[in-house]
Order: sequence, then C-alpha cells, then structure tokens
Amino acid sequence: MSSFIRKSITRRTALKGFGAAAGLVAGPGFVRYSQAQSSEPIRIGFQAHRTGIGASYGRWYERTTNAAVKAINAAGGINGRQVEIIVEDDGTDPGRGAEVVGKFANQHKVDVAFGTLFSHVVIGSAPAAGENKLPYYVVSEGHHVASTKLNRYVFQPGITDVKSQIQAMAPWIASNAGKKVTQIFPDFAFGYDHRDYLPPALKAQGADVIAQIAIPPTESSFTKYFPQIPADTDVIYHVMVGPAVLTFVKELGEFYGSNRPQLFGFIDSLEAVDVNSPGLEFLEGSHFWEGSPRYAQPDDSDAQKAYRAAVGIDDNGASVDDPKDISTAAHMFGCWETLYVIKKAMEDSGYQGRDDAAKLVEATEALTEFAEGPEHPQGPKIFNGKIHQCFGIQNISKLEGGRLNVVHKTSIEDGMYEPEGDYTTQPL
Amino acid sequence: MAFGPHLLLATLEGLVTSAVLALMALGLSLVFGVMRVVNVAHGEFFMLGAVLAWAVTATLGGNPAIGFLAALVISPLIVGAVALLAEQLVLKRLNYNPEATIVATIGLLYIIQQLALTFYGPDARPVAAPFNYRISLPWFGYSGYKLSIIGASAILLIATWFVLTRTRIGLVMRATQYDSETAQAFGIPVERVYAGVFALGAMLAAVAAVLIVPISQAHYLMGLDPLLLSFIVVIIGGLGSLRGTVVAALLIGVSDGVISVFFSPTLAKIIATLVVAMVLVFRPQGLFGTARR
Amino acid sequence: MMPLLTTKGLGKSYGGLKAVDGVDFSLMPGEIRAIIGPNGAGKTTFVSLVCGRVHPSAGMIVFDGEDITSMPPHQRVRHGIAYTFQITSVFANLTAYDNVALPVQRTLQGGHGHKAVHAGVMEALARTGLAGREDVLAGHLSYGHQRLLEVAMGLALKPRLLILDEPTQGLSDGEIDGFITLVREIAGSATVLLIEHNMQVVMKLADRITVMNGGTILAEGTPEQISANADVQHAYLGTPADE
Amino acid sequence: MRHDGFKPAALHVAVIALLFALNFMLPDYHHGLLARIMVLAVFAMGYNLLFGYVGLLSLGHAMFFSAGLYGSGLAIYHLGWSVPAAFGAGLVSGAALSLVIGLLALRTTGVAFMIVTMMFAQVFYLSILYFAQWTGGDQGLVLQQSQRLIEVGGVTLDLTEPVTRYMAALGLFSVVLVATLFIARSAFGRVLVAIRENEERTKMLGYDTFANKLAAVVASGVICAASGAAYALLFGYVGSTLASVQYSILPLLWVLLGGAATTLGPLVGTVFMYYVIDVTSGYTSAYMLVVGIALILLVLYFPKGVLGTIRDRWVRWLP
Repeated sequence: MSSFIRKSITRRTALKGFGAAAGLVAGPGFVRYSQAQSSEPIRIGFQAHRTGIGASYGRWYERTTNAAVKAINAAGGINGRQVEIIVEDDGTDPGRGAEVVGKFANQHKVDVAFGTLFSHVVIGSAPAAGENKLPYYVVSEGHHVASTKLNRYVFQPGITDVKSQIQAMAPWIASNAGKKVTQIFPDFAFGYDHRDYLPPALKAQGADVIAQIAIPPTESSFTKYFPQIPADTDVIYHVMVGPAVLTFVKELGEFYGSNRPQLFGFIDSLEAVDVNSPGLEFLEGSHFWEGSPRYAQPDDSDAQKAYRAAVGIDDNGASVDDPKDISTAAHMFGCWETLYVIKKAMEDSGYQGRDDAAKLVEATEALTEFAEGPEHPQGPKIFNGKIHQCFGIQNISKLEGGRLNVVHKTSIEDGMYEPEGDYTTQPL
Repeated sequence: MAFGPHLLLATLEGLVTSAVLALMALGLSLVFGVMRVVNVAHGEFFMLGAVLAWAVTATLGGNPAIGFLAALVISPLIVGAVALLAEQLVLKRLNYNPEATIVATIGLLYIIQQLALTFYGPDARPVAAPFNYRISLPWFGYSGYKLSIIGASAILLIATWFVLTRTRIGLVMRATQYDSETAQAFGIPVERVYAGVFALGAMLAAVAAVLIVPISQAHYLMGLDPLLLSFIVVIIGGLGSLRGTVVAALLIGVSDGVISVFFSPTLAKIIATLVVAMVLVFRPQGLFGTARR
Repeated sequence: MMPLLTTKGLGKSYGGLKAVDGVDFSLMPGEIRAIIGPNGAGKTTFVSLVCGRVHPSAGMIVFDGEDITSMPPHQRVRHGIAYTFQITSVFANLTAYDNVALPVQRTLQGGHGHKAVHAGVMEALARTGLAGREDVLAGHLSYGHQRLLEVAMGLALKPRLLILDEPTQGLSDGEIDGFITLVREIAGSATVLLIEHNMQVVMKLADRITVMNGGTILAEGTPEQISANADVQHAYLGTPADE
Repeated sequence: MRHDGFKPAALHVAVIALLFALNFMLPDYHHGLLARIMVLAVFAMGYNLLFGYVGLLSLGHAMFFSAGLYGSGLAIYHLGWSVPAAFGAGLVSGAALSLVIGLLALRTTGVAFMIVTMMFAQVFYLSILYFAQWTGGDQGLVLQQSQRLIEVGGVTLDLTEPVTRYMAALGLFSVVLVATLFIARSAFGRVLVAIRENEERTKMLGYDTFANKLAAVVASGVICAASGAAYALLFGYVGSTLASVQYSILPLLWVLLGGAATTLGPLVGTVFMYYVIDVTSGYTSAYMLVVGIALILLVLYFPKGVLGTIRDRWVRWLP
C-alpha cells in the first residue's frame, strides 16, 4: 500500500504543479492571459431533480434559477463575469447526486454547486462536495445543514430550515387554531422534523400534541389511519408530501364531512397542485404555512412583483404560459435568493476561480443579514455563518374562495433557535 | 374511535385495495401463467392506464361521469394496443425466454416511464369521480365511489372467470397454458394467443388504474408499488389460479388494512410483508397452487 | 454373508394407485441382478425408492446393515448407492469432462487437487470408451455416448451398488456388446442392479433375475429358473416383447 | 475449463493492471467515477455468483449490500469504530443476514424465490425507515472525513483522498475478482453450475445441493456486503435509497448486460450502464428512454450479455 501512497502523492503534486504554473503565467506581465481568464463565465452547477420523485419541484427550481441568472447577467454578472448554469439531473437519488457533484467538481469544473431540494440527495451529496472542496449551496429547507452534521462546504442561505419554520408556526397555531393538536406526517425524515420539533414548540405556547400519526412512505391510501385521530382534537396538523397528497386530503374530507377539526398544513403537500382540484374543496377555510405566497397579495412589495414577473408566474402562482401549470412558489424563491447570496459572497471575497473556494466559504460565513429587496424578494433574512443557515419570515395563509390569502406573517425571531454546532471550527 | 368501527373502516379500506389489486394481479397472473413471462412493465401499464384516464377526461371535459366512462373504454384499449406492439416487437422475438423477457420488460418500464414524464409531466393530476356520494355512517363517513369500485371489480372478475372457463377463447388459453407445444400441434395459434393474453393482461391493469384514479390521482411513478404487490398476490395465489389470485388479493388487501389497526403503520407494513414472505417460504406453491415441478 | 441391500414391505402409492406394494427384496454383494417386468410393473419406482428420489409410503430399506429409509438421496449416494437415469440426464451444457469431474471430485479423499481430479476423470472416460471426447459438450454427444457418459458418471462415484435404469435403450448392437463387457468389469468392484428390457443382455449379464408385475415381486431366480417359470412366461415373456 | 489456466489468468492480471494504470491517466471526474464503478462492480460480482453460477435469481440483493453499508456505517457513526473494524462489521452483518435469508428463501425455487427475496429486502428497507432514530431513515447519515482515516503503523490513509480511494476500490475489486475466478474454476464452482443446470441430477451425484446453495448465498451476501461497506467508507454516505428495490434490480441488469456467469461480465455491465447514463444524461433529460432502448436492443441482439456473447461466438476460453 505504501507505494500506492507515494504514487498518489505524485499524482496530487503533479496536478498542484500545473496549478502553480498556471498561477505564475497568470501573474504580472501576463495581463492578457489573466484578463482572458477573468472574462470567462462563472460556472454554477445546478443539481436538478429532473426525474424521480422530485421532478415536480425540479422543473420550477430550474425556471427560477434561469430567471435569476438572466437577471444577474443583465445587471453585469458577478465580478464582471457572466454566470453560466450547468444542469445535471440527479434523478432525485442520493447515489447519483454524489456522482453529479463529483462531475461538477472534476468534469465541468464549476465554481460552485447549487440548487438541491430533496434532503436525502443533499445528505448523500454533501460528502462529495466536502471532499472536492466544492462550495455547495442547497435550497432544501431540511434541518440537515443547520444540524451541523454535514460539512463546511454545504450552505443553505436562501431558505429557512424546517425546524425554524415549525417553531415559528407554534404561537399562531396555539392562539388561533386550538390547543389540542394531532399531527399526521410521513414516516420519514422530513416528517421527523415535524414530529420532533412541533411538540416542544407548542408546549412553550401552552398547547399540546395529543397524537402523532406517521404514515409509511409507500402508502397510497390513508383512510384507515384516520380513526387514530383522537375525537377531542382541535387541530389536525398535516404535512404530507408526494403524489398521494391529494388522496390524503380527499379521504380526510370523506371521513369527516362538514364536521371537521381545524386544519393546519404545510403547503409542501400541495406544491405544484391546484388548490381548486376536484376533491380539495374540503380544505376551504383551512390554514397553510407558505414560505413565499403562491397567490399575489395586496401588499406585495415591488421586489416581489418583479420577481414573479421574472420567473413567469401569474397572480395565481401558475405559469403565465399555462394557467394549469402550478408553481412551487413556497420554496422556489430560495433558488433566486441563493444565487444572489453566491453573488454577494463571490464579490466580497474577490473570487477568481476554484483556488478561491476557501475564501468563498469564509466570505459566505461572514454574511449576517440580507435586506428585503430585488435580491431577496421573499423578505429580510438573518444568516448564521456558524451553522450555514438563514432565518426568514414565514407566512400563514388561509384558503378562502379558492385562493390562499396571507393572514399572518411571523417575525424572524419567532424562528430562531440555539445553534447546535459550529462549522467554522472545521478545517477548510 | 371505538374498536368495532375502526375495524370496519380498516376492512372496507382493505376491500377497496383488494378489488383493484385483484384486477391488476389477474392480468399479471394470466401473462405469467399462459406465457411464463414475468412482466416487470405491468406496473407501467397500470400507470399508463391512469395517465390516459386523465388525458381522456381532461380532453372531454363536461360531465365527470361521461368522461370517466369514456376513459374506462378508451384507456384500456390504448394500453392494450401498446402492449400488443411491445409483444410483437420485442417479446415475440425473444421467444419468451424468461430471463431475456425480464430485462426487456425492465427496458419497457424505463421507456414508458420516461415517455410519461416527458409528455405528461411530473405532477400528480386528479380525475373527477363519476359521482360523489358520501355515505354517512354513525362513526365516520365513507366514499360511495370507493364502494362502487369493489362492485365493479367483482363484476369484471366474474366476467373474466366466465371467459376463461366457459368460452372457446378461455379453453384455447387454458390449453396453451397447460402445454403450449401440444396446443400448437392441435392447431391452436399459440403466437396469437400469446399476443392476445399479453394485451389482455395489460388491459386489466389499465382498467384497475382507471377505477382507482379518481381516488388516487395519476402520477408517472405510481406503477412500482402495485407491481410489487401484484407479484406477491400472484405467487401467494398460485400460478394461473383465478380463484387463488382473488383470495390472495383479499388476504393481502384486508390484512394490510387490518394490521394497521394494531400496529404503527410502518411496523404494520413490516409485519405484513414478513408474514406473507413466511407463507411463501413454508408453502412455496402458493395457497391454492399444487406443487409443480 | 450379509445382504448389501434389503427392503422390507416397501411400498409407494400415488393416490389410490399402488406403484410398489410390499416388496421384500435382498441383494448380495458382488451380484449382478436384473429386474425385469412389463411396463408399469413398478421397476423404476422401486429403484427410485432405493436411491431416495422417491419417498416410500410404507416399509423400510436397509443398506449394508443400516436403515436408510429416511436418508436424503445425496447421503445415500455418499453411502455408495449410485443411480443412472433411465432418461439420459447428463449436464448437456457442460463438457463431458466436467460431467465426470463432478462425481470424481466428490469421491476423492483428501486430495482435491486439479491433478487428482484430472486423472480420475480421464480414467472414467477411458473405461467407458469416451477418451478423446472430454471437450465435447455433453449435449452434442451422440445418444449412445450420452448413455455411456451417464455410466461413466455412475462409475466415477465409486459405488458399492450401481443401479442402471435401462442402460442399453437406444444403443446399437455393437455398442451393446461393449456395454456388456463394461458391466462385467464393473461387477468386479461393485454390486449391479439393472433394469433392462433387452432379454439378451439380461441373460448374458445377470446372476439372478427378479421379475416384477403390478408393483409386486412375481418371481426371483437364476436366468434358467426364470426362463422356466410358468408365471413369468404368462405375465411377461409370454407376451411378445418386441420393444 | 480444465485446460491451461494461463490465458484466463493473464487476462485477469491484465484487467487489474489496466485499472491500475488508469489511475494515472484518467481525468479527475472519470477517476472518481471509476472508483465508484469498481465498488459497485463488486456488488455485481456478488450477485453474479448466485445468479450466474447457481442460477438463483434474487430480487433482494440490495439488503445484502445495505447490510454491509449499515453494518460498517453505523459502527462508525454510533460506536466510533475504526475503518478496518467497521469494514469487518459490515462483512459480519452481510454473512449473518445472508445465512438467515438463505435458510428461509432456499426452501423456495424459481419465481417464488425471486418474490421471497424481494419481500425480505422490502422488510429490511422498511426496518431502516422504522429505526430512523439510529439509521437516519430515508435521509441517511454522513460519515465525516475524520472518521474515514486508516492508521497503519504511523501512516494515515485518507479514504476521502481520490487516489487512496481509487486504490482501495481497486484493491477490493481485485480481491473479489480473483476470488470469483478461483471459485468459478474450483470444485465448488463446478457444483454450483451443475445445480444451475440440473439440481436433481446433482443430488444424485451425492451433493447436498441445499448446503451448496446456502454456501453460495452466504458467499454472495458477503461479497455484496463488502461492496456496501466499501461504499459507506469510501463515499461517506449511508442511506435507505441504497436498500430500495431499484438497487436490487441494478446488479441484475449489470450482470445480464455484461454476461451472467462470466467473471468479468459484472465489471463490463456496470461500466456500460454507468457510461450510457452519464453520457446520455449530458444530452437529454430523457436518458431513461435511451437506457430502456439500450436494454431491449442488448437483450435482442446480445442475449447472453456482452461477454457471454463473445464467449459463445469467439473466445471459448473466457472464464
């Protein structure tokens, strides 16, 4: 094995040697070459869920990303360089996800990787990002980044994590919906965040979770689980994801009829689904968490309006080209905002190329807040560089008359929690 | 909820699952029994049936009942035609070799799935039920449409049983299943029987899909779980046994519902799967098959 | 001398049909015994019971003083009972060499080396006249050679009891002569139990003959005794046996 | 397979040497991808042992792969074991699981065997989700770089370093390849093939076919577990997707493509599938279509897989 190591060192040193030579060439006296290099585009690898279970989201993530890049490039790009997006499909599969990140780092030679949504793909890809020292900006809303269980190259600066979202919902639920809460959630990690973080958050507000019903991920019908909902339930708190979610709502409607408890849900259930679909009438009058509102609101900022126009969604949150094509508005804004965070961090660090990856990581960690505006149309955010996670405001919307109207906006502080670790102590 | 009503609800749910499963598994069982072909793409025929049901109802618009009935006719016909095409272009040329057909139908699975993703999209889309009638029981409400699925499935199963046992077509199929070489020698056009059976199997899956789609939406990845369940039903029921298939579908469907009353859902799935596996281990010929060798 | 093989009240019924019914049978070491009888007499079922391919419904089987009634077939082979199939069932997709190597490598004590296996295989092939055909796929051999390969596989098991189920079926006259010589040679080291329709072969080879009919033993004796037996004549030899 | 073993041996040495040389020649991305392919080819080789040689078609091998994956991954994540100890834990998990599954599933044959193995694998998969508290459920767990170092007499091998990782993958691959070749040419291998061809006949040659099949299941399970354990240690991710039914079908595809019952077929099949997906996904997101069509064409025109066809038509000595 020892000869292998020696060989391995030669391979590495050889590669490093090339890099150093390139650096020399790019030094003073070789201005022309240096200029040539700096006018090359910034390459951002977009890890997209084009196929697999995440494809509904993936499509809209891609549209938002393209819109943001168009806006950034129109305004002069990053550090004067244009931005180029390289898309690779990960099939919503963690194994393929890791390969895609490797491909970004070594084949496409991108500057950063970006855009992953599904948690298991993020977690599966994170080691590859860390080992290739490729900054990796995800738009996943999972708590995995903030848990500090990943590594120093993984960031989530564009969307608030689920733990924070849940915590921010608790005061409103306790004071407006009811004190006895039954949770229905998918029996996998996304559901576990809700399972684990809601009860303490509600407890702090004087309310209780009286039952937790976990639904297996392979399930396609739900009625048989409903009898487990205690009769004295005030609020059903539901977070279902995946294609079976319409069934879930419909069956809940058939089960309860008009005599139902309050309903509070995460819009994740209905992203890319028309709330006016047959069978969803039952949801009328219920409340939803939304990251960014799907329907245009009367008090929308100019930035929000501009963002919606740029991405190409109408007032109902559907594609301007096809009113039946509903967006994933509550999440996809994260792609837009993350790209602007990347831009900011690159500009702060004077980013030139892959050799500056460490500087870019430190510059991102040095960020503290993002003001509401064209770059952050969803609202202002606080960024915690130690846990690589941002915190923003959350919306609670009521479904009335076939549209979602925002009835409450939380404050950023509602969702703040004690950091669980510190990435900045890890070596770069 | 009290135990009694809870159990009733779980049983009803189980029956609906069984009804759809029986139809789908019957298709798989026919193909399996007559042609000795393990059709891995069977779940995709199911998915295709659901997607086409959406396409038909969306195109027709208007009264959901009319759209649904049209889908019930058109969707299986198209799926049957697709299956026929696949049979002629691929399976026939493979001489129905068991291993080769497994790979070929996996290929078919990928192709159908990708075409659905490209042309239909990644979203789950609903199809309106032909009628909406909520049956109010003292303890809970239940969908009238779901109950009608059980009835429709029963009728279709009886019709299939009739065709298989009382008609010439059924006789020809059974003869081919029993011994294809002898059947050929007696002038039965075995190749045409195979083509017909493969199309019929796919159509049964499509019918099952059209029935289920008003309660569970069409999605391009919806085929896998029913495929796995159908495999289990076919094996438990015993090869090519219609009665066995129906009973196994009931067993699997209802036990899935009822076990969920007693255990946490994922644990229930684990136990149900393990129980069925153990049945197979200790009675490998299925519940109704006779030992074959 | 103690019999090598004894059965007591051995029976097998399928549904109501008694294929073998209360057979008491014994076989002395070194014997060449032929079992004859009309089709459906239970001959193949009987030897299948002996080698364990079929489980008996009644009775017991003793081999070399040990009750083997409930012993699985592969164990019986290891105790020295070898069976060659009536319907040729060599491994068609393997070479003749590999076919014979399978039994050879199992019977080799201690030395599993390639050399020892090779020597054993070549010897068995040579004894059955298949030398030079070791690389041919068994399925590509002529029918007669496949029968010989089957025998070679049986031989390679170094059995104490070799059961041959209609070994000469489909062989040419020349091949049959060679076969008779081979069985005589085998009998030097093993007891042979032979199911055979060809009466010439039976008469030339057998020390004793057992006649079965309707699942029971009709008669037993030397070839001369059997030829002279009226019952046998009536049941079997009397009917024109021109298969 | 009795003639001189020189040509096959030389071929295998040449393949290993080629893979070694590729370490110095491949661009970074393909270098990394090939390391992954070699690890997964080990999975395919384990599958091939059972499917190719014994003719037992399992649809549940993801559970053996995951037994190694979780056996080693959890040992590191929760117990803080060293890399070699964790690798051992993976192998032991695979051996134990395959022994139990073998004892049960081998009571069945044919299609029932396929379904039973698939169902046991489903139970295994659901159990991973059920015990999410320890396994991380569907999200899985990440093994940190600091947990993936091997200390050998003062030298530290960092499995996250590309060349070390490549060499570790190559090492495992070579060992398993040579072991497969050895088994295929051994007396045991001959018995396995005989069982595939005619189990009844094999019994009548005095072989306890059940015991031989059980041994093959365990050997196959251990090899797959070795692949899973290496996956966890080299790539740092342990997740339930890798236990799902797709990962039971994949090794079947790889083996069928490369050629069942050929020693190098699993490698060829894995490389082929990986590059078909990798190349086509660069041109179209509809790469599943291309894969599907490729599968059908292969099975129509190369029914015995690439190496199986080559062996039948041209190179008879190919092991």
